[in-house]
Amino acid sequence: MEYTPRELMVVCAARQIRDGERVFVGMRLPLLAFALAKRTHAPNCVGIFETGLIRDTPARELLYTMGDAPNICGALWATSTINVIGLMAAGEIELGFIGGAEIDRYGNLNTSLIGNWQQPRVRLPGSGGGADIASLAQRLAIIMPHERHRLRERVDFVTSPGYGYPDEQGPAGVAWRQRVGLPRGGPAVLITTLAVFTFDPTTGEALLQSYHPGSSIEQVQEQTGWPLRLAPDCAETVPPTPEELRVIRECDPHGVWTS
Amino acid sequence: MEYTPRELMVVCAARQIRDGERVFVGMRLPLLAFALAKRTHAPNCVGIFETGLIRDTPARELLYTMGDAPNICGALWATSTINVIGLMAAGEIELGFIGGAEIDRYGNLNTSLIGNWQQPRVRLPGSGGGADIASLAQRLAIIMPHERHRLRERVDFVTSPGYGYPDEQGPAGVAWRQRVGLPRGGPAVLITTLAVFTFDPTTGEALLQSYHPGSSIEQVQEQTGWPLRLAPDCAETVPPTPEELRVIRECDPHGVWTS
Amino acid sequence: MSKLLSMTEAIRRYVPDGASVALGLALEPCIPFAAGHEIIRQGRRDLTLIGPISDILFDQLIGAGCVAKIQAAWVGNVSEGLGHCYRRATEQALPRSIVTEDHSNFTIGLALRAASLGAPYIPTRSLLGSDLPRKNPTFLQASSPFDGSPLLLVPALQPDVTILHVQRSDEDGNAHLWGSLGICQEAMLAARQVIIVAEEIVPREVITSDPNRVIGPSYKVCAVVHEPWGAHPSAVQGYYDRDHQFYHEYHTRTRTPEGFQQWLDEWVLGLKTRQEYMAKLGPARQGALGVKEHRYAAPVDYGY
Amino acid sequence: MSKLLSMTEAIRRYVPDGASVALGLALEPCIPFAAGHEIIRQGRRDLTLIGPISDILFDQLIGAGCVAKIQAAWVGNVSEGLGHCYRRATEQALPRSIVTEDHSNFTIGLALRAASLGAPYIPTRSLLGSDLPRKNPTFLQASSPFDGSPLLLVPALQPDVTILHVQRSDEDGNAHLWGSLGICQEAMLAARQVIIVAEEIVPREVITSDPNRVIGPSYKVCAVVHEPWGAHPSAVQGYYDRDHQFYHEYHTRTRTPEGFQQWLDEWVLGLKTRQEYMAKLGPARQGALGVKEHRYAAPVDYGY
Repeated sequence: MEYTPRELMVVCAARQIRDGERVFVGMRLPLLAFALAKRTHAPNCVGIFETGLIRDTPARELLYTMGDAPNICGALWATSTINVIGLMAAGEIELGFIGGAEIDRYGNLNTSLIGNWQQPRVRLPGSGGGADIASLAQRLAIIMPHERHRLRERVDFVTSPGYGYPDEQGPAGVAWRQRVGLPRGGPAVLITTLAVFTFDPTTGEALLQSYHPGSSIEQVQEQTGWPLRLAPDCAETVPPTPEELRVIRECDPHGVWTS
Repeated sequence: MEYTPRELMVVCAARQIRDGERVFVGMRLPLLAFALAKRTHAPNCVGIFETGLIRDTPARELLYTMGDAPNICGALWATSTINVIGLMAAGEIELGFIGGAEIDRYGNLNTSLIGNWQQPRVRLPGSGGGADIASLAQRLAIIMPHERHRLRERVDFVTSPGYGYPDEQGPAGVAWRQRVGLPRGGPAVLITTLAVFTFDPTTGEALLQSYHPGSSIEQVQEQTGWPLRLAPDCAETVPPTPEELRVIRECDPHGVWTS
Repeated sequence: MSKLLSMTEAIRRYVPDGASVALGLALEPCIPFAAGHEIIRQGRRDLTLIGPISDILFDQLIGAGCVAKIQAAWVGNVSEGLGHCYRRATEQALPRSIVTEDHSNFTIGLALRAASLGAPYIPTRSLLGSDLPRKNPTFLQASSPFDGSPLLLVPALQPDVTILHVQRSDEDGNAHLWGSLGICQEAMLAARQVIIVAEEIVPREVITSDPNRVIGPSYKVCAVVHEPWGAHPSAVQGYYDRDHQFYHEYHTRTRTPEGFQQWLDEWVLGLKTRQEYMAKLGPARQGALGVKEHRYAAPVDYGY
Repeated sequence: MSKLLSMTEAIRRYVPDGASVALGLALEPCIPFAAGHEIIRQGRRDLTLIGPISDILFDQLIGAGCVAKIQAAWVGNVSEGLGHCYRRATEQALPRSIVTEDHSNFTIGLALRAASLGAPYIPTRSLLGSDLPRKNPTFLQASSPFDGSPLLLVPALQPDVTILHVQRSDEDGNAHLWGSLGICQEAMLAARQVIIVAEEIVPREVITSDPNRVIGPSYKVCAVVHEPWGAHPSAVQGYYDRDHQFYHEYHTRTRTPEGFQQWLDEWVLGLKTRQEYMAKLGPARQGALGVKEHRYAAPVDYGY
């Protein structure tokens, strides 16, 4: 069955959601991933949205923004933004999704600016809730287009902390997060248009976990700004099942987010 | 016209409310004082209740507690306790009312315990919102029965800070409040069953402002645990007007709080 | 998934000896008396009670010997004054000694708010110069790192379980609360687990029709108990009024330990369930407290 | 006392040059576009804009040269991506340079929450290790006085004026807001003054029938503006849907300064009032965005 790169990304994202988990859902593809997981392997997952919403059912219509009217109707709770991010700060959210313009080998994300801090070449929109999700969720899933200028050795600005950097006080990874005072978390997975990466928590480095059907390790390396390290069980990404594709296309029949 | 001591106290309390002010209303007599002020000289005052309410009309029935159903109906806002005390912390509440079991010459109030801190002779209920009101309102009005064991040279425990005490760093009064870090405020008036005291903000000391009809300076002194200082214009308390009494009796027809 | 349990079962499972329990959080209304009475009947011990102004439920739990520690702003009888059991416990260690960590209404709310935000503490200028910070060892006085001014740091407080009495809930614990709110939401968000006691169990659609009125996330709810009149003698807006006379009788009858024990036997230990309690209260008294005039909220359209 | 004013008068009186203005606080819905457009028409200068995720209203105010500083978590076009005017201002100082103090959604909410509690700051562990605290000079990194752990201290932020678009208000500014709330309440409580823009002006009794739904204290409200469709192209739950196409067109047309100027002439400067704007939008488009299916909240009884 044919599918688009974004459909595969939605499938990979949905597979990160375990049944019963509380998931901080971001915009666009994560909205679809939540809906897909909910209707397949994770019927008891709960979605939290930074506009102040909690849902245990997907919205009945395609969402352009998480504050759209269909996302309010049927919500279990509609409250203040700091109430829901507060739950995450208190450690109650298992998984968070974010995107980014740039990422580096340690999973640090940049959505703030490219170039010089004071006089940036490109000013990006900023954190939104991204830096909060990266700081506070128990596990982080990152979704991005895979282009060489986006997957860099080191980002110009760390908006959303991943596993930091090695420095005189110790390595990157979980140790770095503890050093700077982050309470938990760190990137669990990076899902791109070409591949899926996991992370080695002791070094903080991205590991190529799988390359998408039609891609290859070589092609992924070509589009990645750091020398790849492979996960021991690196393999081809398991493609979407017909059932997964059917659900995605029910949610986004016109391919607004997945074409 | 005959009136009870408590009716006079309600009248004295109501007179503290200026038109248009935001008033943090306590239990019992202040509930009546708010209603009286509202219906007489301060039609635009607004009442704030620590259960999380704002009203600009008195409740249509007598209240036993500020959380009673008639106090909710007709409220302008029913919200969280910390939202309304937060407004006071931010400096937005002009006047607050509290009561107390004990007070001293510097307006420090005790509602916590009598005797030894670790093994008190009498354990009182505690602060409630009293310490917050005393700390955070722009002006504080205190209402108490006048008995010698209640108006003491020094209280056993300062629950709600008044003007503190003179110490090696300076005098009591506004200077003390600044020293300890209180953002504003201090007792403006103490209304008792026998008298009305105001306070000298530079020394923090209570001044006998007026003695109630039927009482006298001597009688007040007898029931007061510190040597009285008189306000320059100390005089007899202006008795309730018939109109004031009429309104109070409409609000509390059976004398639940005023008999 | 239904979380409906009997009160007996909910208390047995989720309020163990030694637990910290937040209750009576709406201040005077919606006090979960039925839950408190079941705690007493099950002989729970060494509890820490957390609350703002707490009314006579705290006094009863203290008198029954369930309590080791109080973290609250006020303990007594709101419309009558002192709480006799609280006095006996703190003055004479009867039936046992209790530790009190005194708060104000603001600081207990801030402590729960801090926990709800995952913040280790919230700073305030309230209570500076009061003796409360000197007596309560959980507070810390410090200077502001911004301008050096004195501050009171109120540390986050996370109850093991928060018990909330609400007007209506679905079986999963999605609940509507209205009227006086006090620090109910802060205590729900701060808690590890929540027991919802509801006047009515309603279909999920009733709750989701108005998600702004929901008190907090149902994933925190471990038990939902259907207990009509479970907050008597406190009020529940739209359901029944406060029974002022009941507070007065309690105040009068509990002046002595013997009087308290008789009261407890009569109203708690001698009754197995809330149904028996309500039968004892009688239909006339219920009728007198019931709603005389409905006052419905203006319609709100969530449509699109 | 009625505080009803025209939008022109409300902006003239309460949004002076140099003011700090919080708006767009419900995130994507209820953005006060009509108020923003009037600010542009009156040529206001040197404003500080405060918000969480901010949608294209911030971009428009920046492009029109009204803004000196941004204190926000995100500036762009939520459904389309980047904001072209924001990029031109920050990259090329066109039409002028602006200062940006970057927040996250949590920290901007905490900053307003701190102000609402009279707290000088609220500590958090969010953003530790991020470069945001290094770039935003208002943040302070410090150790917890309780356990020495690293903390980010988010200082209180008090807007001069908060502009809220709501479903309904009375003439005094007692207002009901429902649906997505974002950080509206925090921003209202933190602000020195508040402008309420309402779809409907209703009698006081409609508001007081449901005091739990009121967004904040009306004594803070300096002006109430009756402006139906005043939030278009954002959504207002129960009134109209989000006009996604409008955001797309804005994104496409504003890629160049000339394109932005044409768009601004057409949709803001060339129109005197919101009525003219709505006439230009046309009844067909309004109809397409209107409510197709009403979904009323379940009844709530405040009676006793």
